[in-house]
Amino acid sequence: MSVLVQEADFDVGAEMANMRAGRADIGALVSFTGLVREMPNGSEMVLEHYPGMTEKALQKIDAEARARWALQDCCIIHRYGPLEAGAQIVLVLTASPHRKAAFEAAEFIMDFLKSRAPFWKKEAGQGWVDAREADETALKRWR
Amino acid sequence: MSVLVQEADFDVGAEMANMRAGRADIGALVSFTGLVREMPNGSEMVLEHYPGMTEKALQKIDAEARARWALQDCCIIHRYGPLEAGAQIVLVLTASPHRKAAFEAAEFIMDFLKSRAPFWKKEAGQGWVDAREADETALKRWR
Amino acid sequence: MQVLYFAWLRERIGLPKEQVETEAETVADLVLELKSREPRYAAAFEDMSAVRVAVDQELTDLDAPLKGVSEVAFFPPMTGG
Amino acid sequence: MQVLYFAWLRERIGLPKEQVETEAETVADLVLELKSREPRYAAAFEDMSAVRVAVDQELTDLDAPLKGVSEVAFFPPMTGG
Repeated sequence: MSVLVQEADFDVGAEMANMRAGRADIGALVSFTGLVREMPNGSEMVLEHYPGMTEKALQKIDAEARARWALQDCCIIHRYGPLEAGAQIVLVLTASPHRKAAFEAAEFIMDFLKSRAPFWKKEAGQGWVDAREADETALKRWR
Repeated sequence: MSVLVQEADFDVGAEMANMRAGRADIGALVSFTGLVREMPNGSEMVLEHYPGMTEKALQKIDAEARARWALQDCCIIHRYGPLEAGAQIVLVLTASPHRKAAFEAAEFIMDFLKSRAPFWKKEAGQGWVDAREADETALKRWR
Repeated sequence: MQVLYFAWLRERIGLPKEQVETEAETVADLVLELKSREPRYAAAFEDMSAVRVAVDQELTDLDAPLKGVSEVAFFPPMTGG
Repeated sequence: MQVLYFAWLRERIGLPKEQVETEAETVADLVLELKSREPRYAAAFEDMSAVRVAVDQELTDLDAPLKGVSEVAFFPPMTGG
Protein backbone atom coordinates (compact mmCIF):
# COMPACT_ATOMS: atom_id res chain seq x y z
CA MET A 1 0.00 0.00 0.00
CA SER A 2 1.40 3.34 -0.98
CA VAL A 3 -1.23 5.44 0.84
CA LEU A 4 -1.49 5.51 4.63
CA VAL A 5 -3.80 7.62 6.79
CA GLN A 6 -2.85 7.23 10.42
CA GLU A 7 -2.75 8.89 13.83
CA ALA A 8 0.77 7.60 14.54
CA ASP A 9 3.96 9.42 13.60
CA PHE A 10 6.12 8.17 10.73
CA ASP A 11 9.87 7.71 10.19
CA VAL A 12 11.05 9.36 6.95
CA GLY A 13 14.41 7.54 6.95
CA ALA A 14 12.70 4.16 7.42
CA GLU A 15 10.17 4.86 4.66
CA MET A 16 13.00 5.82 2.30
CA ALA A 17 15.02 2.72 3.17
CA ASN A 18 11.88 0.67 2.58
CA MET A 19 11.41 2.20 -0.88
CA ARG A 20 15.05 1.56 -1.82
CA ALA A 21 15.20 -1.97 -0.44
CA GLY A 22 16.04 -4.76 -2.87
CA ARG A 23 16.45 -2.57 -5.95
CA ALA A 24 19.15 -0.44 -7.54
CA ASP A 25 17.28 1.18 -10.42
CA ILE A 26 16.15 4.34 -8.62
CA GLY A 27 18.11 7.43 -9.61
CA ALA A 28 16.18 10.13 -7.76
CA LEU A 29 14.26 10.03 -4.50
CA VAL A 30 12.35 13.14 -3.43
CA SER A 31 10.64 13.57 -0.09
CA PHE A 32 8.31 16.25 1.15
CA THR A 33 7.59 16.47 4.87
CA GLY A 34 4.92 18.88 6.09
CA LEU A 35 5.31 20.00 9.70
CA VAL A 36 3.15 21.82 12.25
CA ARG A 37 4.52 25.33 12.57
CA GLU A 38 4.57 27.02 15.94
CA MET A 39 1.44 29.10 16.44
CA PRO A 40 1.28 32.49 18.19
CA ASN A 41 -1.37 31.28 20.67
CA GLY A 42 -1.27 27.71 21.80
CA SER A 43 1.01 24.97 20.61
CA GLU A 44 -1.34 22.25 19.47
CA MET A 45 -3.71 21.61 16.63
CA VAL A 46 -6.16 18.89 15.71
CA LEU A 47 -6.45 17.47 12.22
CA GLU A 48 -9.93 16.17 11.40
CA HIS A 49 -10.51 13.96 8.38
CA TYR A 50 -13.19 11.99 6.56
CA PRO A 51 -12.37 8.31 7.05
CA GLY A 52 -12.96 6.38 3.86
CA MET A 53 -13.00 9.37 1.54
CA THR A 54 -9.51 10.43 2.68
CA GLU A 55 -7.94 7.15 1.57
CA LYS A 56 -9.84 7.27 -1.74
CA ALA A 57 -8.83 10.86 -2.43
CA LEU A 58 -5.15 10.15 -1.69
CA GLN A 59 -5.19 6.98 -3.81
CA LYS A 60 -6.69 8.97 -6.68
CA ILE A 61 -3.94 11.61 -6.41
CA ASP A 62 -1.31 8.86 -6.18
CA ALA A 63 -2.73 7.13 -9.31
CA GLU A 64 -2.88 10.42 -11.20
CA ALA A 65 0.79 11.13 -10.38
CA ARG A 66 1.83 7.64 -11.50
CA ALA A 67 -0.10 8.14 -14.75
CA ARG A 68 1.57 11.49 -15.49
CA TRP A 69 5.17 10.68 -14.56
CA ALA A 70 7.44 7.65 -14.92
CA LEU A 71 7.53 6.89 -11.21
CA GLN A 72 9.15 3.73 -9.90
CA ASP A 73 7.40 4.12 -6.58
CA CYS A 74 5.34 6.63 -4.68
CA CYS A 75 4.18 6.83 -1.08
CA ILE A 76 1.83 9.17 0.79
CA ILE A 77 1.42 9.13 4.57
CA HIS A 78 -0.94 11.63 6.19
CA ARG A 79 -1.64 11.89 9.91
CA TYR A 80 -4.79 12.99 11.72
CA GLY A 81 -5.71 13.73 15.33
CA PRO A 82 -3.92 16.01 17.81
CA LEU A 83 -0.52 17.33 16.66
CA GLU A 84 1.95 19.51 18.52
CA ALA A 85 4.11 22.27 17.09
CA GLY A 86 7.05 20.73 15.26
CA ALA A 87 5.21 17.46 14.59
CA GLN A 88 5.19 15.78 11.22
CA ILE A 89 1.85 15.95 9.37
CA VAL A 90 2.41 14.52 5.93
CA LEU A 91 5.05 12.63 3.96
CA VAL A 92 5.23 12.31 0.20
CA LEU A 93 7.97 10.14 -1.32
CA THR A 94 8.58 9.77 -5.05
CA ALA A 95 11.15 7.60 -6.83
CA SER A 96 12.13 7.88 -10.48
CA PRO A 97 15.12 7.23 -12.74
CA HIS A 98 15.54 11.02 -13.19
CA ARG A 99 15.11 13.96 -10.87
CA LYS A 100 12.64 16.04 -12.88
CA ALA A 101 9.86 13.45 -12.66
CA ALA A 102 10.47 12.82 -8.95
CA PHE A 103 10.37 16.55 -8.12
CA GLU A 104 7.33 17.33 -10.25
CA ALA A 105 5.29 14.37 -9.04
CA ALA A 106 5.96 15.25 -5.38
CA GLU A 107 4.90 18.87 -5.97
CA PHE A 108 1.82 17.75 -7.88
CA ILE A 109 0.78 15.38 -5.09
CA MET A 110 1.21 18.07 -2.44
CA ASP A 111 -0.68 20.66 -4.49
CA PHE A 112 -3.67 18.35 -4.93
CA LEU A 113 -3.55 16.93 -1.45
CA LYS A 114 -3.68 20.44 0.07
CA SER A 115 -7.07 21.31 -1.36
CA ARG A 116 -8.54 18.02 -2.55
CA ALA A 117 -8.01 15.59 0.33
CA PRO A 118 -10.60 15.90 3.12
CA PHE A 119 -8.54 17.20 6.05
CA TRP A 120 -9.33 20.19 8.24
CA LYS A 121 -6.97 21.86 10.70
CA LYS A 122 -8.19 23.40 13.94
CA GLU A 123 -5.66 25.37 15.94
CA ALA A 124 -5.96 25.39 19.71
CA GLY A 125 -7.30 28.81 20.72
CA GLN A 126 -7.58 29.96 17.10
CA GLY A 127 -10.33 27.90 15.52
CA TRP A 128 -10.51 26.37 12.07
CA VAL A 129 -7.71 27.25 9.69
CA ASP A 130 -8.87 29.06 6.55
CA ALA A 131 -8.02 27.60 3.17
CA ARG A 132 -5.27 29.56 1.43
CA GLU A 133 -5.99 31.18 -1.90
CA ALA A 134 -2.41 30.25 -2.91
CA ASP A 135 -3.23 26.56 -2.52
CA GLU A 136 -6.12 26.80 -4.97
CA THR A 137 -3.96 28.79 -7.38
CA ALA A 138 -1.21 26.17 -7.19
CA LEU A 139 -3.50 23.62 -8.83
CA LYS A 140 -3.75 25.62 -12.05
CA ARG A 141 -0.17 24.81 -12.89
CA TRP A 142 -1.08 21.17 -13.54
CA ARG A 143 -3.95 21.69 -15.97
CA MET B 1 28.37 24.03 7.89
CA SER B 2 25.68 23.30 5.40
CA VAL B 3 27.97 21.88 2.68
CA LEU B 4 29.78 18.56 3.06
CA VAL B 5 31.94 16.75 0.50
CA GLN B 6 32.82 13.31 1.79
CA GLU B 7 33.64 9.73 0.86
CA ALA B 8 31.43 8.31 3.63
CA ASP B 9 27.74 7.53 3.23
CA PHE B 10 25.11 9.77 4.86
CA ASP B 11 21.89 9.14 6.80
CA VAL B 12 18.96 11.12 5.36
CA GLY B 13 16.76 10.56 8.42
CA ALA B 14 19.50 11.75 10.76
CA GLU B 15 20.21 14.84 8.65
CA MET B 16 16.50 15.71 8.66
CA ALA B 17 16.22 15.22 12.41
CA ASN B 18 19.26 17.42 12.80
CA MET B 19 17.68 20.19 10.75
CA ARG B 20 14.43 20.02 12.72
CA ALA B 21 16.07 19.79 16.15
CA GLY B 22 15.24 22.54 18.63
CA ARG B 23 12.84 24.47 16.42
CA ALA B 24 9.18 24.34 15.43
CA ASP B 25 8.98 27.05 12.77
CA ILE B 26 9.65 24.84 9.73
CA GLY B 27 6.54 24.11 7.66
CA ALA B 28 8.08 22.29 4.70
CA LEU B 29 11.11 20.05 4.45
CA VAL B 30 12.15 18.79 1.02
CA SER B 31 14.87 16.23 0.40
CA PHE B 32 16.47 15.08 -2.81
CA THR B 33 18.60 11.94 -2.76
CA GLY B 34 20.55 11.00 -5.87
CA LEU B 35 21.40 7.30 -6.18
CA VAL B 36 23.70 5.18 -8.36
CA ARG B 37 21.51 3.38 -10.86
CA GLU B 38 22.35 -0.17 -11.85
CA MET B 39 24.49 -0.22 -14.96
CA PRO B 40 24.24 -2.77 -17.80
CA ASN B 41 27.92 -3.74 -17.49
CA GLY B 42 29.52 -3.69 -14.10
CA SER B 43 27.99 -2.52 -10.87
CA GLU B 44 30.39 0.12 -9.64
CA MET B 45 31.37 3.63 -10.48
CA VAL B 46 33.93 6.10 -9.24
CA LEU B 47 33.17 9.74 -8.62
CA GLU B 48 36.17 12.02 -9.09
CA HIS B 49 36.11 15.59 -7.81
CA TYR B 50 38.24 18.71 -7.49
CA PRO B 51 38.99 19.13 -3.78
CA GLY B 52 38.79 22.76 -2.80
CA MET B 53 36.83 23.93 -5.81
CA THR B 54 34.02 21.44 -5.08
CA GLU B 55 33.33 22.93 -1.66
CA LYS B 56 33.48 26.46 -3.06
CA ALA B 57 31.12 25.63 -5.92
CA LEU B 58 28.59 23.98 -3.60
CA GLN B 59 28.79 26.85 -1.10
CA LYS B 60 28.14 29.29 -3.92
CA ILE B 61 25.07 27.32 -5.06
CA ASP B 62 23.87 27.11 -1.45
CA ALA B 63 24.30 30.88 -0.97
CA GLU B 64 22.50 31.60 -4.24
CA ALA B 65 19.54 29.44 -3.18
CA ARG B 66 19.35 31.16 0.21
CA ALA B 67 19.40 34.55 -1.52
CA ARG B 68 16.58 33.63 -3.90
CA TRP B 69 14.21 31.84 -1.50
CA ALA B 70 13.16 32.35 2.10
CA LEU B 71 14.94 29.25 3.38
CA GLN B 72 15.19 28.52 7.09
CA ASP B 73 17.96 26.01 6.47
CA CYS B 74 19.66 24.23 3.62
CA CYS B 75 22.12 21.35 3.48
CA ILE B 76 24.12 19.76 0.66
CA ILE B 77 26.10 16.52 1.08
CA HIS B 78 27.95 15.09 -1.93
CA ARG B 79 30.03 11.93 -1.90
CA TYR B 80 33.07 11.02 -3.98
CA GLY B 81 35.13 7.88 -4.50
CA PRO B 82 33.93 4.37 -5.40
CA LEU B 83 30.16 3.87 -5.28
CA GLU B 84 28.16 0.69 -5.87
CA ALA B 85 24.81 0.41 -7.64
CA GLY B 86 22.07 1.55 -5.27
CA ALA B 87 24.43 3.75 -3.24
CA GLN B 88 23.55 7.30 -2.25
CA ILE B 89 25.51 10.00 -4.11
CA VAL B 90 24.04 13.33 -3.09
CA LEU B 91 21.62 14.78 -0.58
CA VAL B 92 19.96 18.18 -0.76
CA LEU B 93 17.72 19.28 2.12
CA THR B 94 15.75 22.51 2.16
CA ALA B 95 13.54 23.91 4.94
CA SER B 96 11.05 26.74 4.58
CA PRO B 97 7.77 27.96 6.11
CA HIS B 98 5.97 27.07 2.84
CA ARG B 99 6.35 24.23 0.38
CA LYS B 100 6.88 26.20 -2.82
CA ALA B 101 10.17 27.73 -1.67
CA ALA B 102 11.46 24.42 -0.31
CA PHE B 103 10.66 22.56 -3.56
CA GLU B 104 12.03 25.24 -5.88
CA ALA B 105 15.24 25.74 -3.93
CA ALA B 106 15.97 21.99 -3.89
CA GLU B 107 15.40 21.76 -7.66
CA PHE B 108 17.53 24.83 -8.26
CA ILE B 109 20.40 23.42 -6.19
CA MET B 110 20.28 20.08 -8.01
CA ASP B 111 20.12 21.75 -11.43
CA PHE B 112 23.20 23.84 -10.71
CA LEU B 113 25.08 21.12 -8.89
CA LYS B 114 24.65 18.74 -11.86
CA SER B 115 26.61 20.87 -14.29
CA ARG B 116 28.43 23.44 -12.17
CA ALA B 117 30.04 21.44 -9.36
CA PRO B 118 33.30 19.71 -10.35
CA PHE B 119 32.38 16.02 -10.19
CA TRP B 120 32.96 13.41 -12.88
CA LYS B 121 31.49 9.92 -12.98
CA LYS B 122 33.38 6.95 -14.39
CA GLU B 123 31.44 3.73 -14.77
CA ALA B 124 33.31 0.45 -14.37
CA GLY B 125 33.75 -1.06 -17.83
CA GLN B 126 32.04 1.91 -19.50
CA GLY B 127 34.35 4.87 -19.09
CA TRP B 128 33.52 8.47 -18.32
CA VAL B 129 29.86 9.39 -18.25
CA ASP B 130 28.90 12.03 -20.81
CA ALA B 131 27.23 15.21 -19.66
CA ARG B 132 23.50 15.25 -20.47
CA GLU B 133 22.13 17.95 -22.72
CA ALA B 134 19.02 17.95 -20.50
CA ASP B 135 21.11 19.02 -17.50
CA GLU B 136 22.41 22.08 -19.32
CA THR B 137 18.89 22.91 -20.51
CA ALA B 138 17.53 22.63 -16.96
CA LEU B 139 19.64 25.63 -15.92
CA LYS B 140 17.79 27.97 -18.27
CA ARG B 141 14.68 27.79 -16.13
CA TRP B 142 16.40 29.78 -13.38
CA ARG B 143 17.61 32.75 -15.40
CA MET C 1 -29.27 8.42 3.06
CA GLN C 2 -26.39 9.09 5.44
CA VAL C 3 -25.44 12.80 5.72
CA LEU C 4 -22.06 13.72 7.23
CA TYR C 5 -20.72 17.05 8.49
CA PHE C 6 -17.10 17.98 9.15
CA ALA C 7 -15.13 20.78 10.84
CA TRP C 8 -17.19 23.91 11.59
CA LEU C 9 -20.23 22.51 9.77
CA ARG C 10 -20.21 19.61 12.21
CA GLU C 11 -19.90 22.06 15.11
CA ARG C 12 -22.71 24.37 13.90
CA ILE C 13 -25.10 21.55 13.15
CA GLY C 14 -24.09 19.80 16.33
CA LEU C 15 -23.59 16.27 15.07
CA PRO C 16 -21.13 14.38 12.86
CA LYS C 17 -23.72 12.43 10.88
CA GLU C 18 -27.39 11.58 10.62
CA GLN C 19 -29.77 9.44 8.63
CA VAL C 20 -31.93 11.64 6.38
CA GLU C 21 -35.03 10.50 4.52
CA THR C 22 -35.50 12.81 1.56
CA GLU C 23 -37.03 13.12 -1.87
CA ALA C 24 -34.50 15.79 -2.84
CA GLU C 25 -33.24 15.30 -6.40
CA THR C 26 -29.98 17.21 -6.09
CA VAL C 27 -27.58 18.29 -3.37
CA ALA C 28 -28.94 21.85 -3.71
CA ASP C 29 -32.46 20.57 -3.03
CA LEU C 30 -31.21 18.69 0.04
CA VAL C 31 -29.55 21.85 1.36
CA LEU C 32 -32.81 23.82 0.96
CA GLU C 33 -34.72 21.06 2.73
CA LEU C 34 -32.26 20.97 5.66
CA LYS C 35 -32.20 24.79 5.95
CA SER C 36 -35.98 24.88 6.23
CA ARG C 37 -35.91 22.36 9.10
CA GLU C 38 -34.03 24.16 11.86
CA PRO C 39 -32.02 27.37 12.40
CA ARG C 40 -28.76 25.46 13.00
CA TYR C 41 -28.88 24.14 9.42
CA ALA C 42 -29.79 27.58 8.11
CA ALA C 43 -26.75 28.96 9.98
CA ALA C 44 -24.41 26.22 8.72
CA PHE C 45 -25.50 26.57 5.08
CA GLU C 46 -25.80 30.36 5.12
CA ASP C 47 -22.84 30.94 2.79
CA MET C 48 -22.66 28.04 0.36
CA SER C 49 -19.50 29.45 -1.28
CA ALA C 50 -17.72 28.32 1.91
CA VAL C 51 -19.15 24.80 1.73
CA ARG C 52 -17.81 21.83 -0.24
CA VAL C 53 -19.75 18.66 -0.92
CA ALA C 54 -18.91 15.02 -1.54
CA VAL C 55 -21.37 12.45 -2.82
CA ASP C 56 -20.48 8.83 -2.08
CA GLN C 57 -17.00 10.06 -1.07
CA GLU C 58 -16.30 11.87 -4.37
CA LEU C 59 -15.95 15.66 -4.47
CA THR C 60 -18.75 17.19 -6.52
CA ASP C 61 -21.00 20.28 -6.53
CA LEU C 62 -24.53 21.39 -5.65
CA ASP C 63 -25.96 20.19 -8.95
CA ALA C 64 -25.06 16.56 -8.26
CA PRO C 65 -28.09 14.22 -8.44
CA LEU C 66 -28.93 12.14 -5.37
CA LYS C 67 -30.66 9.18 -6.99
CA GLY C 68 -29.12 5.94 -5.72
CA VAL C 69 -26.71 7.79 -3.46
CA SER C 70 -25.97 6.42 0.01
CA GLU C 71 -23.67 9.09 1.50
CA VAL C 72 -23.54 12.89 1.23
CA ALA C 73 -20.97 14.97 3.12
CA PHE C 74 -20.70 18.72 3.74
CA PHE C 75 -17.50 20.43 4.86
CA PRO C 76 -15.43 23.63 4.49
CA PRO C 77 -12.60 23.99 1.94
CA MET C 78 -9.92 21.48 2.82
CA THR C 79 -6.75 22.43 4.72
CA GLY C 80 -4.62 19.30 4.88
CA GLY C 81 -0.95 18.79 4.16
CA MET D 1 51.48 28.19 -11.75
CA GLN D 2 49.83 24.93 -10.75
CA VAL D 3 47.93 23.23 -13.60
CA LEU D 4 45.41 20.48 -12.74
CA TYR D 5 43.71 17.90 -14.94
CA PHE D 6 40.62 15.83 -14.13
CA ALA D 7 38.76 12.81 -15.52
CA TRP D 8 39.77 11.86 -19.09
CA LEU D 9 41.99 14.92 -19.41
CA ARG D 10 44.01 13.62 -16.47
CA GLU D 11 44.16 10.18 -18.09
CA ARG D 12 45.23 11.46 -21.53
CA ILE D 13 47.86 13.80 -20.18
CA GLY D 14 48.96 11.17 -17.70
CA LEU D 15 49.19 13.22 -14.54
CA PRO D 16 46.81 14.95 -12.12
CA LYS D 17 48.80 18.16 -11.78
CA GLU D 18 52.05 19.85 -12.62
CA GLN D 19 53.94 23.07 -12.03
CA VAL D 20 54.05 25.11 -15.26
CA GLU D 21 56.26 28.14 -15.85
CA THR D 22 54.63 30.22 -18.55
CA GLU D 23 54.35 33.70 -19.99
CA ALA D 24 50.89 32.93 -21.42
CA GLU D 25 48.50 35.83 -20.98
CA THR D 26 45.25 33.91 -21.24
CA VAL D 27 44.01 30.35 -20.76
CA ALA D 28 43.81 30.01 -24.55
CA ASP D 29 47.50 30.95 -24.82
CA LEU D 30 48.38 28.38 -22.17
CA VAL D 31 46.49 25.67 -24.06
CA LEU D 32 48.40 26.52 -27.27
CA GLU D 33 51.68 26.39 -25.38
CA LEU D 34 50.89 23.01 -23.82
CA LYS D 35 49.68 21.55 -27.15
CA SER D 36 52.95 22.51 -28.81
CA ARG D 37 54.92 20.70 -26.12
CA GLU D 38 53.95 17.06 -26.50
CA PRO D 39 51.43 14.92 -28.43
CA ARG D 40 49.58 13.90 -25.23
CA TYR D 41 48.60 17.55 -24.63
CA ALA D 42 47.63 17.97 -28.28
CA ALA D 43 45.40 14.88 -27.91
CA ALA D 44 43.81 16.09 -24.67
CA PHE D 45 43.10 19.57 -26.00
CA GLU D 46 42.08 18.47 -29.50
CA ASP D 47 38.40 19.41 -29.07
CA MET D 48 38.18 22.40 -26.76
CA SER D 49 34.36 22.39 -26.91
CA ALA D 50 34.61 19.31 -24.65
CA VAL D 51 36.92 21.03 -22.17
CA ARG D 52 35.95 23.26 -19.26
CA VAL D 53 38.35 25.48 -17.36
CA ALA D 54 38.59 26.87 -13.85
CA VAL D 55 40.99 29.61 -12.80
CA ASP D 56 41.75 29.77 -9.09
CA GLN D 57 38.85 27.36 -8.54
CA GLU D 58 36.24 29.50 -10.33
CA LEU D 59 34.64 28.33 -13.58
CA THR D 60 35.61 30.58 -16.44
CA ASP D 61 36.48 30.42 -20.15
CA LEU D 62 39.43 30.42 -22.53
CA ASP D 63 39.66 34.23 -22.58
CA ALA D 64 40.39 34.42 -18.85
CA PRO D 65 43.64 36.28 -18.09
CA LEU D 66 46.37 34.46 -16.17
CA LYS D 67 48.12 37.39 -14.50
CA GLY D 68 48.47 36.74 -10.78
CA VAL D 69 46.77 33.36 -11.05
CA SER D 70 48.08 30.45 -9.00
CA GLU D 71 45.88 27.53 -10.17
CA VAL D 72 44.37 26.57 -13.53
CA ALA D 73 42.33 23.40 -14.00
CA PHE D 74 41.11 21.61 -17.12
CA PHE D 75 38.31 19.04 -17.10
CA PRO D 76 35.35 17.71 -19.11
CA PRO D 77 31.76 18.92 -18.59
CA MET D 78 30.73 18.03 -15.06
CA THR D 79 28.57 15.00 -14.26
CA GLY D 80 27.88 15.12 -10.53
CA GLY D 81 24.67 14.68 -8.60
